[in-house]
Amino acid sequence: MILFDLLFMLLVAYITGFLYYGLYRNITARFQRRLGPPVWQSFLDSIKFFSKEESISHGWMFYLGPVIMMSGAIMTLFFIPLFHTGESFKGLSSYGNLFLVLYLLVLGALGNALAVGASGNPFGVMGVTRGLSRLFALELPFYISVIALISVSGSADIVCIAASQTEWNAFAYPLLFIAALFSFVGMMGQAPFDVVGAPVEVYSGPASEFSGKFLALLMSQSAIFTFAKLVLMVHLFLGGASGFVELLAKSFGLFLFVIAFGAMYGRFKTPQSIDFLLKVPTSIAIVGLILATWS
Amino acid sequence: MEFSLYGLSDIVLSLKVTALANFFALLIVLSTLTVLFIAPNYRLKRSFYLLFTLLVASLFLIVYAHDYLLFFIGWEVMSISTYFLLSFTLSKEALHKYILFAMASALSLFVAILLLYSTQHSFLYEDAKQSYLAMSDGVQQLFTLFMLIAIFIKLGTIGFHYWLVDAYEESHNLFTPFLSAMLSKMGLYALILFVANITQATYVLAVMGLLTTIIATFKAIEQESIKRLLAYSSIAQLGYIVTVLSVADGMGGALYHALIHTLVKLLLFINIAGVIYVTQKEKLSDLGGLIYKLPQSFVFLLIGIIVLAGMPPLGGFASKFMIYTALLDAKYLLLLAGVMFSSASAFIYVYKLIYGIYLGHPTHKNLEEVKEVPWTFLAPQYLLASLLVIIGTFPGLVIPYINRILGELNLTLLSFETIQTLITSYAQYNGFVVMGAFGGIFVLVLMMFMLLRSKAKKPKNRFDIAYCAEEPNEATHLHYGYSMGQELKRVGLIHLIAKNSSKYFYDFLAKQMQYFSEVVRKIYSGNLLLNFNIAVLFLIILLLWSLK
Amino acid sequence: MFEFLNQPEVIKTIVTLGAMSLFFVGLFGLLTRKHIVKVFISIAIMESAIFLLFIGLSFNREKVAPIIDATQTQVATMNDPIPQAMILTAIVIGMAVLALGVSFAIEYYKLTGKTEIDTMNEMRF
Amino acid sequence: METGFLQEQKVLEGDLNSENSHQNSVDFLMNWFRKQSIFVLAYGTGCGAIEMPPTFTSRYDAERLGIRGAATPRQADVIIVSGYCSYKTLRRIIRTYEQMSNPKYLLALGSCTVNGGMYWDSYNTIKKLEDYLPVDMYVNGCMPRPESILEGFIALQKEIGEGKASSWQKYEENYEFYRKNQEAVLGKKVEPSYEADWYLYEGGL
Amino acid sequence: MSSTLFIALPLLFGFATPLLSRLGKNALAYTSVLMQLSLLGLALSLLLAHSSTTVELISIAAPLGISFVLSTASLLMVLLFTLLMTLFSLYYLFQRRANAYANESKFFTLLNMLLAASIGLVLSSDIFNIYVFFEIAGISAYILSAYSKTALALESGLKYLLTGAVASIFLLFAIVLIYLHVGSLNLAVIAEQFQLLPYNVKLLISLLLLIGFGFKVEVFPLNFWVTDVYQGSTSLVNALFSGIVVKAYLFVFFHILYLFLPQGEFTLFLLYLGGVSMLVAEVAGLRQTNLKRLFAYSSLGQVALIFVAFAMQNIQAVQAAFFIVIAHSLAKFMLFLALASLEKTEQNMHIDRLKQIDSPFLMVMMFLAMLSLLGIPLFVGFVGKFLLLKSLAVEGMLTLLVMVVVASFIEAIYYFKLMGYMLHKGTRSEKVEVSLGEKMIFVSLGLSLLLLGVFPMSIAGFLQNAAEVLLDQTAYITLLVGG
Repeated sequence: MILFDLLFMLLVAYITGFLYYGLYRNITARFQRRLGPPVWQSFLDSIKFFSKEESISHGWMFYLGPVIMMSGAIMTLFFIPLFHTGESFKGLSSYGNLFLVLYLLVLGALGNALAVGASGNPFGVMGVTRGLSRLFALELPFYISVIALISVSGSADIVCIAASQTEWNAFAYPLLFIAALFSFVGMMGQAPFDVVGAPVEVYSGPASEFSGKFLALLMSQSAIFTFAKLVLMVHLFLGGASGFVELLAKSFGLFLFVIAFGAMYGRFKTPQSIDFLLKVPTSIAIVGLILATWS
Repeated sequence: MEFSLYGLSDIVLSLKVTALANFFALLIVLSTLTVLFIAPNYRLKRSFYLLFTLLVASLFLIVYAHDYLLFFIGWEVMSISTYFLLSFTLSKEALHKYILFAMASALSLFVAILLLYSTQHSFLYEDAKQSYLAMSDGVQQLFTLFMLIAIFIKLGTIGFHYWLVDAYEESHNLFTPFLSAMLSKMGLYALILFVANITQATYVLAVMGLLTTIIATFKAIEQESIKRLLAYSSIAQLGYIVTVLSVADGMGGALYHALIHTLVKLLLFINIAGVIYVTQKEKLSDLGGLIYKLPQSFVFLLIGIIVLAGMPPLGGFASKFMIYTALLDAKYLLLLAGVMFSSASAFIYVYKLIYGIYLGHPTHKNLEEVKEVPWTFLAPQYLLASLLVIIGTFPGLVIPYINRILGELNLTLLSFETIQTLITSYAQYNGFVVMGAFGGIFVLVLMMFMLLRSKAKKPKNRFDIAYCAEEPNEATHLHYGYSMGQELKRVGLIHLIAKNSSKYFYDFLAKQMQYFSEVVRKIYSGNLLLNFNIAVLFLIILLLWSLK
Repeated sequence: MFEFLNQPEVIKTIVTLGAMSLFFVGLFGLLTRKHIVKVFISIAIMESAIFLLFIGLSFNREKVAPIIDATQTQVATMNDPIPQAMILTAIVIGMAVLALGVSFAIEYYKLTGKTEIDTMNEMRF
Repeated sequence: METGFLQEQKVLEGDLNSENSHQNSVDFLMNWFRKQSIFVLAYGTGCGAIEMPPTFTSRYDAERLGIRGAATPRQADVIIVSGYCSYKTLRRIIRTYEQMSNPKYLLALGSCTVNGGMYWDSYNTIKKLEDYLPVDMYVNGCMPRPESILEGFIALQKEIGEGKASSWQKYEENYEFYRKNQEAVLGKKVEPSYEADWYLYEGGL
Repeated sequence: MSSTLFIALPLLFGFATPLLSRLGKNALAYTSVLMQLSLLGLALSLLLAHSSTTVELISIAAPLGISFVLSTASLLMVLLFTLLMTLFSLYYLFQRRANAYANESKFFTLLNMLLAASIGLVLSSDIFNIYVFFEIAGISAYILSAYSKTALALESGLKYLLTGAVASIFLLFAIVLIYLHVGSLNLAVIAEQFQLLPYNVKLLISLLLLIGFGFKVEVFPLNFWVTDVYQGSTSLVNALFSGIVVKAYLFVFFHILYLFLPQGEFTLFLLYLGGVSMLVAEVAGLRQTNLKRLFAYSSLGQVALIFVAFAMQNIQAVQAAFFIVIAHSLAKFMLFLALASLEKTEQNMHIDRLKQIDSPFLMVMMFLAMLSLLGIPLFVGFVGKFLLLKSLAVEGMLTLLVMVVVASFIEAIYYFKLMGYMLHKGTRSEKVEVSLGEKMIFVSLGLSLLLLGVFPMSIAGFLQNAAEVLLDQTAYITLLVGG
């Protein structure tokens, strides 16, 4: 039964993720006053890369990198419940907790970073460096918000946090939400925090050495991972979800906001983004935490 | 076992086997055995082993002592034997730095225990609390100050770590694992005794711990020498423990993390020792691309850094989880955020470490000819890595033992159901499921991935990389990431950490001391006339003073 | 005319004042003179001051010399012999020390040509 | 009735979906996917590169056809040789081409790639790209407007869909020929110093 | 009779040296060893047979006489002195540095005078005798200091002599005042009547005694000569100065102090004087590069530590003081002998030369001595320092405790600097040969440091007894006067 659940979750995440990605490209195109590709274009891209005749592998660590990243994404997905009510589609969330999920969020990226290092491509490592440098600043406001939520709801279990919201956390603790959103934009790889894979500057960064099926796997994991992150945010701040419609609506709304945000802003340099994240969102988060837990 | 010392009936000393002592003794045995395993690779003098034995004996004395006098004796003997052990490789300056801090630590411990003795006339741990309470407020603060200085120097808490980094960097590769795994743990043991028996200096520990973790992490990111990097990492890891000891129920997490840190630092330093043994290079900028030459070592370092970074599913996450929930329980939320922040920053140096050594391109010709390290290096790594994996899979395995210690210290026990799970009031974590799920998913994805039609082909040489259509060659600078983190200095807040160093403070202190000495020794000018005058002046002052 | 001088109190005062002024003369010399021989002389003056003080204060005109013979058997009427013995010893010792010091000074002068004690600071700090 | 670029889109898509033959179903499927998704290496080799940005951005929006840029040769399907090609550039083009993974396609712009064009007597440009690398599609014009480039892409997509665009196989089969020509221009110690790996293939992982 | 022997025998031997030196080339060295051994044996036999304090009187007339008191405390000092002298004679025998002391017989005369005077100081119960021994010790020390007749040696001799002369004047002044007011020279009698004197007289006498002895016990503003003397004298002689002479002065000063000097605020003043001396000495030594002078500063610090311990005036602290006396005597003796062994070519060693010297044995021995001086556990130095600090803590003198600890830390700085030089990795050019006999002496000294440190209980009872006796004022008075 649980296997069925997991499989279903994976399927939903895969489809929704690619759908969202298609929509993302489409909507971004509209922002830029162009038509944009069809909604399933990302899916087509990934299948195309899967079907490449050959792909270059720089040894076993390189080979395993995308696999680890994929496993990390799937793990993240499995440890986040789809719905906070009912019995089904909880995944493995009862065996884990929010701290675990916070770490799983970076597990895949780190695994992949090893592969990038093993490839020997300096541009890839440059991208990884940027990513890691940005990572801690990115996480800090998010951590603070999450800690505040855990403390307020009295549990580090995602289901409990989602269920404990009488009104949405986003409205109950707007400052925390705003701070977490900044981080979330960065986690989604959106401008202004998208310096990691900047194609013109660092040759598409960590991905620069991945070809063929490796790239395809990365694309698929990105889709799944995006969905997982959205679900996490929905559970933490948007009152959770008890059905597919609610989940999709909330997550898509969030997604729409993120891409709109990304489409509107230019790109920060690495030190700029760290500086910004350490100053503005972190301050907001700290104020939010104090307001939320002051009693 | 109680007895008196020096034929003085008023000093009662005692050796006692407690669960806490056993815990640390176990770590000592483990460290000693693993370290001795790699010893045959080095040609060491007999005096080295003699001193090492003395050191281990003093560690046991520290651990099993049940009063502060024996503890202090062990502490001093440890410091001195370490001094002579370090003297085999350390430069004069580093050695001097080490011993000055060690002496400062020992002497402030001495003052502290004497203050403790002054009220109840007992050195025993049981009486420590009463002795402390019997002091006046000012003396209490003085006592806490001296005690914490002693402990912080041993732990290398930030501000007191000036000696530690150089000592780690220059110490013998055989001795570094022991230094990091055991000697700093003795500081921890002292801190645990202090917190459990006397008083929990909450704010001091919290602030110092947090500063330590954050500053040391960013300092570690800057380093280019492997051992320096790991030294700062040690400091940061111990900072977590100091932080968690500041809260009421932090002891469990602290002990857990102490165990994990001992294992992982042994693993990492032995691994590094192996790499240095085969390559003779100690700088990240001189290494690189060793992954296919030393595949086993690579895997062990990988396991090590996963644990160090606190990533699930290995043991590192379990201990971090305990620390986090302890802080959460105490509602030290910003502290928790700070700790998690530094934990996230640790990813950078962890990656830098593994990249600089194993990934990327070899920076020297002779790196392409090295062979896998001898089995004597690998065998202890197998042991330690499997221990870490087992603890990661069954994180509840050590809880009963920790509970026994906590029970002995009259602290709240950790909840325990099965060996697979860690349960706290906030959440639970099932290591077995996480490990199983990760393993299962990984294998499934890998299998499906391998079944794909697309051929994975291997480039003929390592220069076949996407490099903006240019053709790199031997002379091209391709090993990039070893200087990772330098750009962080452009961020104002981090620049502040990178720019400042306790070095400046201690240099200033030393300079002032020298000036002072220069002034004072002018008294001994060799001019009798002057000195007779001084003497008579002294007499006159005395007369006036007594006639007042 | 100077009969009052025979009173023991007056004698003791004079001796005390005289010895003390001598002592301070010596002390002054010790503290201000640089020449080694002058320093020795100052020391000798200080010593003599103390000898004078002691002898002067312990000597009693009423009593006789402490020599026990057929006529003198009453110890109570004798002067105390110990101060004199002590001072004799001290004079001998002081003499020896001064002689030794002068011999050192001569040897030192032969080697270095220095006579002032404030320049004898080959060893310092 | 759509107007403007929406109408154009319809026309182009209609052209794309023409039927093809002589492929088994797996190949057909694969080729269909490849046709729908084309990653073009963002590498301006000559003067014609100036026409590429408008092609890919809002005005002409190649992405609606599934055509988008890729930064590295590892991820690209198509490389565009945009106009004249000096020896110096050729060296880079060859390296980049060999780093792309199969299947890969080469699109040549302008007359210079056909016969040297106005550089027919230049001492340092090649005259005929076909001698050095296999070309799937030429787009004429000096320079071709973005419309023409899109036209060329659509034609390429059509060929891919029919399984006809197989220049990469041609390159592998006639490697000695191409190699000889390359060495004739670039010298015996021709870069890339590594050998084309598939040529001495040793097996993958 | 036996306690007189301690003074008579060395004096006898000392004045017989010109005759003995005629007997043969090494006769003097051997007979000296024999003589010292017999003294040591005598002291040991006294220790074994000893039950209570004994008084010995050399009578002149019925009320007058010179009395020696052999108590546990003074026996301890005598034992220490004879032991060190024995080792010194043995070292001299083994080292064979005849050329450094061309006129051996004179040298031995002076040595024995020094020993006799030191023992005399410890044993005398008569304040004028103390003055006489004070001077004898002084004179022999001046000559020993200037013995090699180089410019430095003469300078140090002169300085020593001048300060000694001034000190003796002050002491004599004090004695004169005491006699004028009390009418007796016997310590016990003085002690009985001293408290009855007017305040101003007591004060003046105390200050004069403090100044007189202050020069000799090396407290802060009066210790300026010490470093020069140590630097100018040979290391061999320094070993005796720091091992024996200072200890004798310290002992007698505090003996007198306990007996009749005012208590209370004065004691507190002495304590802080000791603390300040220690700090000043250690700070001044911090940048010293001349080894002998460095050890002199260290001696100043250690002596100040003993001063503090004695000034505490309770049994535990005095016991601690005895421990430190033993520890410091043995360790400094060892260090200076080691320095003498190293100094074969050059008299004034710069610390840089420690990098050149290739003699692992001497290095290890010096490590042992230094660690003991620093008060590292397992060495006897620790026991003394620990007991002292413990009693400071118990008395609540926290400022002083911190002062002592800070001074110890500063001492550690320069001692570990020395060790750093000794552990310096690099080529070592100067090989120093150490003969088997010398090795035996060093090993026995080092072992005694270690053994006493590990098993201090073997002597702790004896020392405690000594401390009790030394502090017990009434017993001393009844013994001498009432008995």
